[in-house]
Amino acid sequence: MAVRVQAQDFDIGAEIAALQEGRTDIGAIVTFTGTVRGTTKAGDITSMTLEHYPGMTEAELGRVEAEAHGRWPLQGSTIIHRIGDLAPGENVVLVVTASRHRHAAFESAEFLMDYLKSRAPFWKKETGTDGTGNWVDARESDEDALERWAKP
Amino acid sequence: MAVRVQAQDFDIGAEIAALQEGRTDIGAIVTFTGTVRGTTKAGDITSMTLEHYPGMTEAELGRVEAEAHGRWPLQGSTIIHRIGDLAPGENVVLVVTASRHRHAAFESAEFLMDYLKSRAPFWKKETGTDGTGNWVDARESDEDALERWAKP
Amino acid sequence: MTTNLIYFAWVRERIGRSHETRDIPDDILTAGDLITWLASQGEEYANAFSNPDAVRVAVDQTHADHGQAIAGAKEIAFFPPVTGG
Amino acid sequence: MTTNLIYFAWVRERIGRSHETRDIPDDILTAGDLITWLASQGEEYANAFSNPDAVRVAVDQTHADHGQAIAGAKEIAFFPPVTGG
Repeated sequence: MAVRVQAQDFDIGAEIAALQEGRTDIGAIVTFTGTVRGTTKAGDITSMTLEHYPGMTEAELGRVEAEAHGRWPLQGSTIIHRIGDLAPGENVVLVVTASRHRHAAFESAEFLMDYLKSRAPFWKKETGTDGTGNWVDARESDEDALERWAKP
Repeated sequence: MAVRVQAQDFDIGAEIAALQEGRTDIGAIVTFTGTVRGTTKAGDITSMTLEHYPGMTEAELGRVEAEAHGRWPLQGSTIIHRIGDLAPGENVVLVVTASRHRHAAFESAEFLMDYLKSRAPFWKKETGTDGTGNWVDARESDEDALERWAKP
Repeated sequence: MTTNLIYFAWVRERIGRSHETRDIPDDILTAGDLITWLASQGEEYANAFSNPDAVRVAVDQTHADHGQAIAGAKEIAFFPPVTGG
Repeated sequence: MTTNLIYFAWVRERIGRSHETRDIPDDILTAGDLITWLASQGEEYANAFSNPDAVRVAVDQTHADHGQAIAGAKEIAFFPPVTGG
């Protein structure tokens, strides 16, 4: 289990290799990479700025990751979220999950992303081509996405 | 869209970069990597041999990929499956999907893997630590996994 | 009660500062009470908290409802719904 | 009808060859008929096709049911359920 909040980019291949190193009990690895789109609801943007709540971010991501390990038999997981100014096309977030079988790896990666989107204290501000800044609104669909993970 | 059947390993980071190159309209990239486990139902193994049906394999993977593009708004996808002798820990299969939003990327990657597992003509033979070869049995759960993709 | 208050995103921009230490009156019991009280502390606060439902709260770095008691809190943060990922 | 037959995995191992060209009698209409007929072509074929339900068929590189007609097929393949991925 690992959680990192950083300005610099990440290397997806290296993160997968780190989870696999020295072990042969993993059968399935899923990665999710979120990237900055150049065109959003607000129009074309020149950059995306990620603000976060130092301390709480790491704590919240750690809680979400521990919850995933309680729900699925995972052999490893990594969550990396970038902060600062990012250009269109750049990576924003990486989630990696490793398990014996594919369904656990897929489901836990989706779970981590759904929770991260609604719980981790990050805020995105877009800068439009005219230079104006615009805080991105939370999407109701992200809150809805959590419902399927509610325990019966 | 790309389908490759090859003996050599693949580079996940390079495959992602190839899908992203020169575009800023992608927001979500999911990868699934299947790897050889050193211990299976049959016990410890020293290698896994992948046999396939040349021609039909590529055709079947191409059909499955086209079906995924018909169901989800994908901006790119890649399917790579290795053949030949593989050691525990080595990569077997890679699926990459790219879309604007995460649910399409996750769902299409799962769909591709579920269909690949039940439709693509590959067969695995394990070699045990005692040297005996053993063809891997198909899992009923793989056939079951297709049911959720049945159109109403 | 002396408490550190922290603001993020447009809450921070509207108030014009990222954090401050405040002496909070004893009759402010919940996070919601604190929002109402802060809204009375000047034009920039009134602006930031004009729609209390749009503001999320974390008490000591844990998500909290507006009804949550704040007694003993060392750090209370106010921010819009999160939009990372 | 002269048709190329292809075998994979344990079907191939039991028969002892990966492919062959066969002249198939005219009264063999479906993939299932062909399996029954092949099972009569010697001990190795009887062994490979002892449980027809365990054998999958592809006609001209497309998955086929045992009931599918094989008239005009150029290439018919027999193999166990697939196990890739």
